[in-house]
Amino acid sequence: MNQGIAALSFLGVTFGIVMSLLIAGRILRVRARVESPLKHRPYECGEEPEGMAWMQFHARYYLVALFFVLFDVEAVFLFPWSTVIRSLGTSTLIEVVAFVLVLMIGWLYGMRKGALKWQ
Amino acid sequence: MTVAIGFGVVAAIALLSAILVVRSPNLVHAVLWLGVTLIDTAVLYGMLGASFLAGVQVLLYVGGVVTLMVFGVMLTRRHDGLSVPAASGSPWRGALTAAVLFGVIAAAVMRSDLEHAPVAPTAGPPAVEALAASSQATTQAIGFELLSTHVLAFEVLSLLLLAAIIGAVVIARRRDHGALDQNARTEASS
Amino acid sequence: MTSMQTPTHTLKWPNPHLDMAAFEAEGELMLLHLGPQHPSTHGVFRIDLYLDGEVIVKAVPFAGYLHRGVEKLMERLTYVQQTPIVDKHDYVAPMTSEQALNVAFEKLLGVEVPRRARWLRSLFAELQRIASHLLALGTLSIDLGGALGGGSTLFIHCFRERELIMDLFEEVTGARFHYNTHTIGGNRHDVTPEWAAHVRSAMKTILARLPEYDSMSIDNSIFIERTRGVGVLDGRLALELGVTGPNLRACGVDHDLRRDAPFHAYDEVPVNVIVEQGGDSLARVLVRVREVRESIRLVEVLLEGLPEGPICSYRPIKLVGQVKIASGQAYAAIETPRGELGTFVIAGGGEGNASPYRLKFRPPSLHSLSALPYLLPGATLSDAVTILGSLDPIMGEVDR
Amino acid sequence: MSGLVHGAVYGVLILAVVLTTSGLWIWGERKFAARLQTRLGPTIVGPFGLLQAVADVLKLLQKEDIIPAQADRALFNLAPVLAAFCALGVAAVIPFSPDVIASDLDVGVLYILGLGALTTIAIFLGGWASNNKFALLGGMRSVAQAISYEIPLVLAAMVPVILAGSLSVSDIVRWQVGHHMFALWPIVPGLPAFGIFFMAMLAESNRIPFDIPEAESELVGGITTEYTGIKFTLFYMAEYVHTLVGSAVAAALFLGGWDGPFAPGLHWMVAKTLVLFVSVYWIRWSLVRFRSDQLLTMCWRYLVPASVLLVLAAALWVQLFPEFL
Repeated sequence: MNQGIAALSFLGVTFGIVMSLLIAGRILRVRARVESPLKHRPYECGEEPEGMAWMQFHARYYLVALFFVLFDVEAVFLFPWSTVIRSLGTSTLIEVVAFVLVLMIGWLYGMRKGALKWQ
Repeated sequence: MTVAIGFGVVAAIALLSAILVVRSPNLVHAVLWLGVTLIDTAVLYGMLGASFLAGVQVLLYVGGVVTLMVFGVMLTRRHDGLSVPAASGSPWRGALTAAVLFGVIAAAVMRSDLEHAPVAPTAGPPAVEALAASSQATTQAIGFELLSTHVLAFEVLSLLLLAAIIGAVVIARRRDHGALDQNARTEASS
Repeated sequence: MTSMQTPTHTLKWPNPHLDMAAFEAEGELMLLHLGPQHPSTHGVFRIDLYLDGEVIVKAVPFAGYLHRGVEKLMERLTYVQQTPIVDKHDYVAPMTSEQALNVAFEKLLGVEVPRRARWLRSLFAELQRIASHLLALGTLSIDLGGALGGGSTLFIHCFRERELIMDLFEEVTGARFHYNTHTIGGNRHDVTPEWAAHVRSAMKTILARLPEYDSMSIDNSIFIERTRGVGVLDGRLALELGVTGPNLRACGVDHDLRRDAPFHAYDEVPVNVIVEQGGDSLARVLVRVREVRESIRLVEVLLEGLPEGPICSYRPIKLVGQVKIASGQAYAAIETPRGELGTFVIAGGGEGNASPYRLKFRPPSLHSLSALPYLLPGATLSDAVTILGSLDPIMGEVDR
Repeated sequence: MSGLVHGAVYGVLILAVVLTTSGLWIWGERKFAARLQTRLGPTIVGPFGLLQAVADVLKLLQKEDIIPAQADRALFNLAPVLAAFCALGVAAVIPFSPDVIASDLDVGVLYILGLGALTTIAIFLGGWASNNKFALLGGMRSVAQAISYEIPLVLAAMVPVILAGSLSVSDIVRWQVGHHMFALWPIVPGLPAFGIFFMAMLAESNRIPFDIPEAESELVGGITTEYTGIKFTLFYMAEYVHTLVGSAVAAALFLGGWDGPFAPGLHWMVAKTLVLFVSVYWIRWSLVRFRSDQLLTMCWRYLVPASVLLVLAAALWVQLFPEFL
């Protein structure tokens, strides 16, 4: 609990430092003498951008995110186990291997179907 | 006293950000407010001494689920500035759902014996009991419980994840089907 | 833009005239302007990319941002005044631009170039080739690795060696870039034995350092991964588009003007033509890297056999309007580091026939760039930069 | 209450050191890169160009603040702050010596990984909020990269956790102090796990050959295309701090942290961190970058299964040969 408070207060200090940098930038920055709408146009190599950048994107990215979440769940379930391996028997190891293997079947399936191929 | 004030602040932030999730006119903003709510929940877990859950909350929900939702938003909608039309359905229906959900959770909380809930495993090898006294009691307790009492659920979970992977791949492949590969593209145009 | 009739047998290549309105994309199509102000367009050049996610569906190149109307200008300038102008075309290999122009004028006038001048021209051309290919490797690696990374390390090392060659040219002509050393009938500056010694030591240095560059480029697994199979150009398509030089030799077409239509001293000094089969970006890099070694060999051979004698057979320059040609036309092409640089000249223009009636260049870079609409579809944005860099275009000669 | 004071005091101390180091490294890297490229590097500002870092930062602070017309202003401003905050915040649980540690969290490893996951969101915001196509492409790419490499990162970090049997970073270091081969022993899970962790760390902190979000030769400035002045500085700083803190985490988890003979623990920890840190930049100035799809393929095809196997190998070793640890 105490350590948690220490971490939070550390994060508070971090936030303070970042904000003070931001404020320093606000104070020191040079203001524009001439305002121009061109200055605020999104950069696209000097050409007029066509359409907004906010647009529908590829399904692949979603798939990557999904794979990430699933493997992250796996890792999260392994973390509590990883701290108590010493006091658990070999039978538990087999259970975990089974758990991981089932997931790796999914991985193999995904690879075989080229789910994470880009082109 | 300090704990009470701390809890008050955290709970207020949680409530506020949760409201903003629902009320935000911009979908990406809504997802990010959800992220704030989830981080706040992590702080709550930390205050309750469940530091492992707090870590998992940030790692999995904020890092993973929010990213997934953001990608989902980018993917599914054709949008101009991602503005969302006014909330669909009647607000009363939503309120009713929320009330029922609250009732269920409250009932569950009331029924469980939190005062005497085991933090460390009650039975197990002596080594585990010794570990339970250490600072990592909750993490190790979870680890031990997961692989002894709830081992079936643990294994079934892997099947669930497998199903999710396969489902995702199948859906993504169906989308791919519509797209033309390079050669087909050329032939179609000539 | 004039609509080009797509030959029927180009079916296996992506269609550069894809109708975007009818195309069904996986995501939403994004029209991205790559250039003119972009770090990797090698000057000012623009490609409009239609992106489906990250994959390019269609690419439309736009040249002309550097257009200076030189060909029109040439109709006003006298023959003597034109050599320093063309130095600015291929600003990475100005020597060869000068040569292409003057060879055409000599052909028009029927002037015989003395043997020593021809050998000197070959020598300059080979030195220029080394410098140009080193720069091509450097800029490609900066495209791959970024200005803040390993790419720039190789880039600056390549520049260091190019600097040696610039010093050699400076010693002869007094200029580092715009030499104006070639003239009708020969050269203006002669070389000395000390200079030859400097060349030999510079070649030795470069040869010793080449393995270092190999280890950072063609022997580096990341570099290979980034270039192998990227932007594969078919030999037949390349011929159809008029692609020449290393880009053509990289697709397995054995073509080099130095051997096939010898000019300068190449009829006396045989050239080993480097050919690669891949047609991809890696093959283009490999051709250039191997050509650097071949050019170093040629430089040594040329230095060894450099004949004595006069270096110019025509009247030395006294007046800008001294060369007057009433009629006739000539086309001369030489093999520059980028391919076939041709000059087509029709005499009889200007006041008193001192200027050409019409002058037309055939810049190799323009033809290389014409392959872009075929190479880019199917590649990703990162590949676009690799492909463009591996074609080694110089906008100065594309736009003129 | 003591936790509050402790965290704040060490926060100020550690962050001051981290920021000064990354600031000085602006000069250091320029000199270092210049030497690799047979140049001199900065020589004008101050002796040996030492004040170059100050000049650079002052220049960046003075820049005009430009926000693109159609940008999402709130998120545009939030992104650099979040990125810098996450990068710096990780330093809380790093034990620089047995005493110099801001917060000895019992789930320190999870804390590190969690903040790393938050960085992903900062990068996405930077790319998305600019409403610039280059920034968006850079953001999407780098989120895909960051989340992919998070899996090998998490699994590789699990190897020392399994060996030491604890999620606390200082516990892991303390365990390594007892085993002078560090977490590199046993070699089978140890050494490759360190390699994968280091690689994934490079990817998470966007360093060449994994610098997809910037990729300035393709994406102009990537996510930072539209950023100027202090906001750009924060992104820039976040990358350096991320690399520095990541090196410290790798040193603590795998290289024994403060463990070492002859010198005080703090010196060892700093030395190990700096060796890793400088080698990151050595790699950066020697290699060209991968393409984003190659990065993802490499991660999912090789690194993910390899790290899963390493975790199982570590568990097997702990179960079968607990006496050979």
